[in-house]
Amino acid sequence: MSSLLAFAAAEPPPTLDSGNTAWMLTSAALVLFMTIPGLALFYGGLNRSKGVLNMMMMSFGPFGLIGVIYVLWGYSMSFGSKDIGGIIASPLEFWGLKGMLPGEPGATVLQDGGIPTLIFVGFQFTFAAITVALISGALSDRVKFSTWMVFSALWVTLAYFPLAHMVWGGGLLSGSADGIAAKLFGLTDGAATIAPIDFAGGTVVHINAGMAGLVLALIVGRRKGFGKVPMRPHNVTLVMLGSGILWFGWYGFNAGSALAANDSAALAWVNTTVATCAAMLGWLVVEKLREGHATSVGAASGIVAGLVAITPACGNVTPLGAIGVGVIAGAAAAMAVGLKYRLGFDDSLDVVGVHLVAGFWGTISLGIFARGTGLAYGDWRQLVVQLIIALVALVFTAVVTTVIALALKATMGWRISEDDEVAGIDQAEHAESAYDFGGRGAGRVSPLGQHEPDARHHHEIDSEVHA
Amino acid sequence: MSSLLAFAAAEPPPTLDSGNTAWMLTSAALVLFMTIPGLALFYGGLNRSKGVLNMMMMSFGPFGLIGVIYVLWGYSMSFGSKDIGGIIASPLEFWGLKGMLPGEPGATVLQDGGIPTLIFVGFQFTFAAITVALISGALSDRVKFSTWMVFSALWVTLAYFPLAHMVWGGGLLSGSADGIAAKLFGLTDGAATIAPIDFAGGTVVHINAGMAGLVLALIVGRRKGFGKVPMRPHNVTLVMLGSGILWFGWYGFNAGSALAANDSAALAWVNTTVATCAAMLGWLVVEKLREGHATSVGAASGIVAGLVAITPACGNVTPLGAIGVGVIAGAAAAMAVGLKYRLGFDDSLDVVGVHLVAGFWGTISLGIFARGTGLAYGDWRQLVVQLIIALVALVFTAVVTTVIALALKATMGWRISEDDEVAGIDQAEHAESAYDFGGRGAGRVSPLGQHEPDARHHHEIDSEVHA
Amino acid sequence: MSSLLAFAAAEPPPTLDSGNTAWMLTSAALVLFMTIPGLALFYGGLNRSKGVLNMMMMSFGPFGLIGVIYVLWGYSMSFGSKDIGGIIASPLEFWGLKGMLPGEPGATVLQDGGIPTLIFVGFQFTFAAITVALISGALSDRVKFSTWMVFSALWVTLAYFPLAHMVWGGGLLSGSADGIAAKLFGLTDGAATIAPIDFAGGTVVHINAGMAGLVLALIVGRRKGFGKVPMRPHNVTLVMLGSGILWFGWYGFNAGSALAANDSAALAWVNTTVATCAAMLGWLVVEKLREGHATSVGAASGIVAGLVAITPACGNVTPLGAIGVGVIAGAAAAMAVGLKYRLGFDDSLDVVGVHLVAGFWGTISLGIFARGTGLAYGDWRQLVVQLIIALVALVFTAVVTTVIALALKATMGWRISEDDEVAGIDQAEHAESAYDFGGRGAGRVSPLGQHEPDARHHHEIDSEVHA
Amino acid sequence: MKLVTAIIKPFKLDEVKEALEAYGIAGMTVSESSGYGRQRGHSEVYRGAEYTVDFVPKVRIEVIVEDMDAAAVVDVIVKTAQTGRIGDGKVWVMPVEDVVRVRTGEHGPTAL
Amino acid sequence: MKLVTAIIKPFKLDEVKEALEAYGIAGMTVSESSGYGRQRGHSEVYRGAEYTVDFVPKVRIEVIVEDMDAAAVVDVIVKTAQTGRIGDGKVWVMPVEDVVRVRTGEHGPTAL
Amino acid sequence: MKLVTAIIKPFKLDEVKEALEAYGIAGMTVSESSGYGRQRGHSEVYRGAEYTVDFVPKVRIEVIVEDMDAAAVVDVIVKTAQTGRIGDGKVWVMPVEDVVRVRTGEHGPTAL
Ligand SMILES: Nc1ncnc2c1ncn2[C@@H]1O[C@H](COP(=O)(O)OP(=O)(O)O)[C@@H](O)[C@H]1O
Ligand SMILES: Nc1ncnc2c1ncn2[C@@H]1O[C@H](COP(=O)(O)OP(=O)(O)O)[C@@H](O)[C@H]1O
Ligand SMILES: Nc1ncnc2c1ncn2[C@@H]1O[C@H](COP(=O)(O)OP(=O)(O)O)[C@@H](O)[C@H]1O
Repeated sequence: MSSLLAFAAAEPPPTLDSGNTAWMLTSAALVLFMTIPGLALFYGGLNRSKGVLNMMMMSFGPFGLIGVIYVLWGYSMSFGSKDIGGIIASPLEFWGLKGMLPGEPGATVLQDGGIPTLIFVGFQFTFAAITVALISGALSDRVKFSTWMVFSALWVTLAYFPLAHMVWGGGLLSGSADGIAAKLFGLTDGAATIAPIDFAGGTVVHINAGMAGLVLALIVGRRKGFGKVPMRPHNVTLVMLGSGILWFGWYGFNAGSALAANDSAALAWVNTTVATCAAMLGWLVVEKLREGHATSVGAASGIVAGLVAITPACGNVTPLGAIGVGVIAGAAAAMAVGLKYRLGFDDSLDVVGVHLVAGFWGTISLGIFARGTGLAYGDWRQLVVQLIIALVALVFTAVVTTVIALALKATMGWRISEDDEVAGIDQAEHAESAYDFGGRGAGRVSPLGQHEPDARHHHEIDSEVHA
Repeated sequence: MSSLLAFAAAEPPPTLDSGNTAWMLTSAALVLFMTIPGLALFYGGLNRSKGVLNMMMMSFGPFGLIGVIYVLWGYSMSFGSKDIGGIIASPLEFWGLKGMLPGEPGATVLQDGGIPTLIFVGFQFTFAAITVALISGALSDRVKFSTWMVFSALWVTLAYFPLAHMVWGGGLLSGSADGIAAKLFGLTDGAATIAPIDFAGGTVVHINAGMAGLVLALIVGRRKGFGKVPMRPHNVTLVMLGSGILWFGWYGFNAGSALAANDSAALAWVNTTVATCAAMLGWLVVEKLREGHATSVGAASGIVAGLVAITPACGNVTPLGAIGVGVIAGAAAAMAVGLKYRLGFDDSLDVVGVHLVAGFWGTISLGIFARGTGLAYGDWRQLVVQLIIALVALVFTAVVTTVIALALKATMGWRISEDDEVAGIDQAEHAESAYDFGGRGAGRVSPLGQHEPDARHHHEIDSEVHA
Repeated sequence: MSSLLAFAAAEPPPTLDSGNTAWMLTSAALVLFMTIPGLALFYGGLNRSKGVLNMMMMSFGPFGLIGVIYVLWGYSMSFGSKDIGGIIASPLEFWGLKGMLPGEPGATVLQDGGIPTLIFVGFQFTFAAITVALISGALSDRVKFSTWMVFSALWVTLAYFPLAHMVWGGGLLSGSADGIAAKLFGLTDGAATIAPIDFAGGTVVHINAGMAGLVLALIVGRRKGFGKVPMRPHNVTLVMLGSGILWFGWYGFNAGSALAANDSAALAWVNTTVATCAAMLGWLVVEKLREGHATSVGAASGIVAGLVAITPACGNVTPLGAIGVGVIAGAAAAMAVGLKYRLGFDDSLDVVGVHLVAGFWGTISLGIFARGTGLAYGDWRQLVVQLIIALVALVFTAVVTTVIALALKATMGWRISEDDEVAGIDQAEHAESAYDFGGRGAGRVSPLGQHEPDARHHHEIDSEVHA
Repeated sequence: MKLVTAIIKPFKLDEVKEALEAYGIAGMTVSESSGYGRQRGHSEVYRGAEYTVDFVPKVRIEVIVEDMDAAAVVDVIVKTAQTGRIGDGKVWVMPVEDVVRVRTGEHGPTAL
Repeated sequence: MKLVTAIIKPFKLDEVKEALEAYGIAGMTVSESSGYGRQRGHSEVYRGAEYTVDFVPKVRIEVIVEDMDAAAVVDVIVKTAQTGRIGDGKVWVMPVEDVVRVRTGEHGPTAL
Repeated sequence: MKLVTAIIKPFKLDEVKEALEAYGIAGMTVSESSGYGRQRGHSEVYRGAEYTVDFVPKVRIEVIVEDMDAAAVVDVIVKTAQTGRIGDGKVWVMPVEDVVRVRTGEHGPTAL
C-alpha cells in the first residue's frame, strides 16, 4: 500500500491495466482465504477440543458482519476524501459504495495502478476483517458470542477504520503534509521528507490487533484453571494446515499491497518468503536450545511471527535485511509467549506474544533496515518516525479498546457462566460438538418446529461444575 | 459469462491479453479447487464417519471421468457452433479439442477478452465437474460407486451439456435471436431486448444440480434409519474448512465468469463477498431465533447458500442489492433444510435445501434487483424472463434425470446391500476406513498379488444387520 | 520453463508485462502452497498417527532452511551465468540476490516474458524446496530431525542446484550448444536440433527426488515391523485434502513454467488437468481389477502420479496425448507401489513407486507423444534424447545422494533409538502428540524457565520396547 | 448385588437401552471396545497391500442390579441384542459386594 | 483382594487421582465411558434438526486393593468425586481371586 | 468360570492374542485405557509451557475362561506380555457366575 499516499492526491490514470487488475482480484481472494478458513483453523487447532467451533466462529461471525459494514460505511470512513482532523473520514461520502459501479460516470475511478476502485474496496475489506479475527485468539473458551459480535462492529468502526485512515488514508500517521512525520522532519515536494512506512499493515493490523487482545485478556479475565490445568492444542494437523494457508494467503496481503503486478510486488514476494523461513528457523532454534526439542507448533508459530514482522517492511528492505527481520521476529516471539504465565494474563492463543511483539518489531525494524533511510544506511530519522507511529498506534488502540470493552462489560457482560465454561463453550454457545468419530451416543432425532422452541435447550444439561 | 453471447457471434480480437489470460488461468484453478478438495471436504465432514471416504470419492471419481469426457466431446457439445435445435451442439466439431492448440492455424481463436480458447475450455470443464459433484450430497452412505460413475457420465452428457449450451452457448435460454426471451419481448439489434441473465451459473449449475438431487433422493430412497437414528456431522472442522475453500474458489467461479480482469469482474468480486456475508448472517439469525443457538454448521451452510444465490446475479446488481439477495438466500435456505424430515425424502446433505432453493432464488432475484431492468427499477419484464428460464431449466433437468435414474435402477441398481449400509459404505465399497488414531486393531499385512484376487474380500465380514 | 534456454542467451526485453507478472506472482505462491501445507498433509495423513507431526516437519523444516540458502547461494548456482563445466554455476555471482532489487541499475533484468527477475527467483525457490520435501516420504517414523535438516542443506546444494543448472540453466542436459543433445544430433541455429524437453521438472524434480528416496530407503533401513505389522494411513481425509492442494498448486508448477500468461500456459493447464484425471482413473481401474475395490487413497495417489508424469510433458503434447501419458502413469504407479514389499526396501510413503516411476515415464513419454518430434510423429531421435537425460539424471542423483547419505551415517547417524521408534517419533523428536480429542489425561502445567532446562525431557519416558 | 457385563454389536445399543429402561433399569455405563472371536474382521486395501483387521467394534455395557434381577436382565439383553448372526456377543454375571452412589454416599441397593 | 470400580465425572479425575495417591494407592487404570442414568444428556442442533445425546461422558477408574483397604478407598473416592449434583456416579466393590504383576510374575498383594 | 482381566502395553496386544489363540482361547474383548503407576508419563512442550502427561496408554483385555484354565491363561498372558520393564501391567482373576452367548442363548462354558 505504499502507493496510497500518491493515490490520495493524484488524479486517476485513464485506462484500466488488466495485469494489475488480475493480480488484485487474486490478492483480495488470497487475503480472504487467510481468515476463512486459515486463521480459523490455526486458532481452532490450538484450542481445546471442547471450544474449537466457538473459536472458529469468532473468525467467521465477525467476517460476515464486517462485510456488510464495510460496504455501508467502512470504506468511506477509511479512504474517503472528507477527512476529519486527520483521524477519520466521513462515513457518508461513499455509503453503500455509491458512485463506484461500472458505467457510473464519476465511479470508474481507478487507482494509480489502473485497477477498478471496487477491487481496492474488496481488498481493503479483507484487511479489516482479519484484524478483528486476530483478536479472538486472546479470548478462547469463555466469551459470549453475542458480546463478541457487538464488540466486532464497534471496534472495527472506532479503532480499525480510524487507524487505517491515519496510516493509509492520508491522516496523521501518513506522510501527508499534515501528518506527524511532516511536522517532525519537514516537507519535500509537499510530503513528509521522512515518510512513515507501513507497506502492508504492521501498525494498522498487527499492533492494533495485538494491543486489543492484551486489553481484552485483562478485562475479560482468565479461563477457569488457567496456569493449573493443561490447555494444549487439540489438533496440531489443523494448526499446520492453518499456518500453511496463512502463509499462502499472505502473498495477497503483502505483495498485493503493491497494488500492482510489478517490481515492488516481486520484492515483497521474495522478502515475505525469506523472512518467514528465517523466522521459522529462529523459533525452532530457541526451542531446541531451551527445551531440547523443536516442535511443530513452534514451526507454525514461527511462520506466523515472520509473516507478521515482514508485513510493514516487505517493500522496503533487501532480502538480506528480510532475513534479519525474520530471524529476530521468530526468536523474540518464541521468548515472549511464555510471559503470560509469569504475568498472569490469559492471552489464550498468544495474540500478544506473536502479533503485538512481531508487529512492533517489524514496524521499528524499518528504522534499521529500510533501504536508503534506515540506521544501517546511516540515517536515524526513519527509526524515530517508525517508533512514533508504532507508539501512537499502540496508545490509540489501547484507549479505544478499553472504553469499548468496559462498556460491554457493564452492559451485556463478557463471560459465559462457569458451568458452561467447564462443560465446554461449543455446547453452551453453539449447541454443537466438533467430532463424532464413533457414531455412537446419540439418542433421538426430531425435526425442528415440532415442539416449543424455548422449552428444550441446554437447561437440560446438568452442567458439570467444580463444587 | 455475460460476454459469451457476444462471443458466439463476434470474430475474435487479434491479440492475446496477458492480464485477462492470467486471471483466467487463476480462475480455472480456483474453480477446480472448489471441488477437489473443497466440496469433497464440506460434504465429507457433514457425513457420518463410516461414509466419509465414499462421500469424498463421489466428488473425486466423476471429476476424473468428466475431465476426459470434456476434452473428447463435452466442450464441443456445449460451445460448438453446430447448434441442433437450440438445445445442443455437435459433439464432433471440437472432438479432442482439435484445431485449438498453439500454432494451429484456425486454433489460436481467442475469446473476446483476448484469452486463449484452451483456458476457456479448462474453465468450463471445472463447472461441469462441480455440478455433478454437488448432486452427490443427496445420496450419502447408500449408493454403489459403479452406478454413480455411470450416472455421472450419462448425466453430464444428457443434462449438463445441453443446459450449458441453451444458456451460455447461444441456445434456447440465451439472449440469441432464436431464444425464448427474444420470442417473448422481441429483438433489439439482433438479440433479445430483455436477455436472460445467468452470470455464472444459477440455472446451469445450481438449479440443475439441486433438481437432480431431489429426483435421485426420491428414486434411490432413504438411508436406513433416516429420521429415526441421528445422522450428524462427524467432523465439523472439515465442514468449516470446506466452506472456506468453496468461498475462496468461488471468486474464480463468479469473478472469473467476466472472462476478463476488468470492472465487471471487480463488481462480481464485491457482490460475491457481501452477499455471502449477508447470507451467513441471515442463516445465523434464523437459527438464533428458532433454536436459541447460532451454529457453526449453520454459518458454513449460510456461506454456501449466499454464494449460490449471488452466482447468477453477481455481475448485474449493486452491492446493496447483493446484500438483499444474500440475506434472503441465507434465511430461506435455513428454513428449507428442515423440510426433508416433514416431507420424508432423504436429501442427505441438503442439496435441495441449499442449492435448489438458493439457486432458484438467485435466478429470479435478478428480476427484482438487476441494475436497470429489475422490478426495483420499474420494469417487470426481466422478472418474467428469469422465471421462465428457471422453470424451463427445472423441468428439463427433472425429466432427463428421472429417465437416467430409472434406467440405472432397472439395470445396475442403485443401492448397496442393507448389510453393507449398516456396516458402513467406506468398508463395503472402498475397503478402507478413514481414521486410525489409535494404531491398534490390525492383524496381518500381505503384499497384493500373493493370493487369489477374488478369494478374499469382504465376504469375510459378517456384516451387522438389524434382524 | 521451455523458454529458459532462450532466456539464458537473449537480452531482456525492455518493458515489464503486468499480466505475465501477475501470473508469475500467483504461480510462485501456488507452488509454495503445494508443500506448505499440501505435501505435508498428504504425507502426514498417509503416516501412522504417532509420526504425523514429524512427517509434516520433514517438509516444513527444510523449507525454512532452503529459503535462506536459495537467497544466499542457490539461485546463483542454478541460474548464474558463470557456468562451470556445464554442471554448475558460481555461487558468488548473485550471492544474496545482489544487483536485482528494484531501482538497481543492472538489476531490473527481466525474463523474456517481461517479468521481474525477483519473481523468477521466488518461483524457482519453491521448486527446490518441494523437491527435498518429496524425498521425506521414504523415511517416515525413524529418522533424526537434525540429520534430516543437515541432509537437506547438503543435498539441495550438491544434487538439486547442479541438476537445475544442467537442465534449465543452460548446462549439459539442456539444448545449448555444449549440451549432450547437441553432441548427439547436431546444431540448428546455434542450439541442439533435438533439444531435450523438461517443461516443468520431470528430471530435476521427480526423478531426482524419487531416486534420492530409493537410495535413502536402502541406506537408512526399514521401520521396525515393516512388512509384518500393518502401517496404514491414519487419516485419509488429510490425504484427500493434501492431494487436492497439490493438484491446485500444480497449476503454478506446470502452467507457471511457461513464465507467461499465454497460449503455452493454457495448453499446460489443460494437459495437466486431463492427464491427472486419466491417471486417477488408471489407478482406480487397476485396483478394481486386482483387489475388487477402488480406494480413495488410490484416487489420491493416481492424482499425484498423473501430475508427476505430465510435468515434463505438459507444454509439448496434445490433450489426447496427455490422456495417454496420464492413464499409463496411473496404472504403472499402481502396479509399482507393491514392489517394495517384494523387494524389501521400506520406501514408506512410495516416493519411488510414485515419483520415480511416473517421473521417468513422463520424461520418456515425450519421446513418443511430443508434438512434431515424438515417435507418434515418425521421429525416433527425441526418444533417444529423453532417455539419455533421464538416465544421466538418475545416475547423477544416485551417486551424489549415496555419498551424502553414507557420510551422514558415519557421522551424525540417521536413526532414532529403537525405543523412541516404538514409542513414536512425534514424542521422541518433537515432544508433542498430534491429537487430544478427549481433553483428559494431562496432569500439571508449568511455564518454561521455572526449572532447569535439561533435567526434564523424555528420559522420564519409560519407552516401550519390544523385549 | 450383581454386575451384568454385556458385549454386544454397537448398533444394538439403543434397542438394548430401551429394553432395559422398559424393564425398569434406570442406569448403566457404556464403553467402546473391540471383540475377537468367531466373527472375523475385514480386509482393507492401501496402495499395493492388504490388511486384515482382526478386531470387530463392540459396545460394552455394565449394569449393576439387585440379585433377584440378574437373570431377568441377562435375559432382556440377550433377547434384544440377538440377531442370530455370529458375533452377537456375550453377557456375564459377577458378584458385587457393595455399591455406593457418589452424590449421596448411600450404600447398597438404594444406591442404584 | 478387591476390585474397586468407580464411574465419576471426568473433571474429577485429577482430584481423585491425587486423593488416592495421598491415601497411599500407587496405581490404577482409567478408561473413557459414557453413562446413562438420572442425569440427562444434552441437545445439539444441526441444520434444521435437533439431536438429543442421551449419554453423558464419564471416566471409569479401576483399582485393585487389599481387602482391608477396600472400604477406605471407596470412601476416599466418594468424598473427592462428590459435587452433590445428579450424575456424580457410582462406586462398586468386587472380589478378586488373584493378581499378578506382569513384569515380575509376583502374585497377590505384593503385585500391587 | 473366571474373568481374567489384563492391563498390558499396547504393542504387546498382537503377541498376546496369538499366544492365547495358540493355547486354545477363541475369543476376547479388548479396550483402550490409560494406566497410572510406577511407570511415569511423558512431557510435552507447547509454546513456552511444558505439560506432564501422567497417564500411559494401555490395552485392557478381558477373557472369560473355564475355572481350570484360569491359572494357565494368566500364565500365558504374563509370559507373553512381559518385557521386564516398569509398566508391563497387571492381570487379575475374578469369579463369574454365569455366561451367555447372545446369538444362541446358551449358558455356561458352552457359551464361550
Ligand atoms: N472368552 C471370551 N471372553 C471375553 N469376551 C469374549 C470371549 N469370547 C468372545 N467374546 C466377545 O464376544 C464377541 C462375540 O463372539 P464371537 O465368537 O465372535 O461370536 P458368538 O458369540 O456369536 O459365537 C467377541 O467379539 C468378543 O468381544
Ligand atoms: N445400575 C447401574 N449400573 C452401572 N452404572 C450405573 C448404574 N446406574 C448409574 N450408573 C452410572 O452412574 C452414573 C451416574 O448415575 P445417575 O443416575 O446419572 O446419577 P446419580 O448416581 O447421581 O443418581 C451414570 O452416568 C452411569 O454411568
Ligand atoms: N492397583 C491397581 N489397580 C488397577 N490397575 C493398576 C494398579 N496398579 C497398576 N495398575 C495398572 O498396571 C499398569 C502398570 O503398573 P506400573 O506400576 O506402572 O508397573 P508395574 O506393574 O510393572 O510395576 C498401570 O499403568 C495401571 O494400568
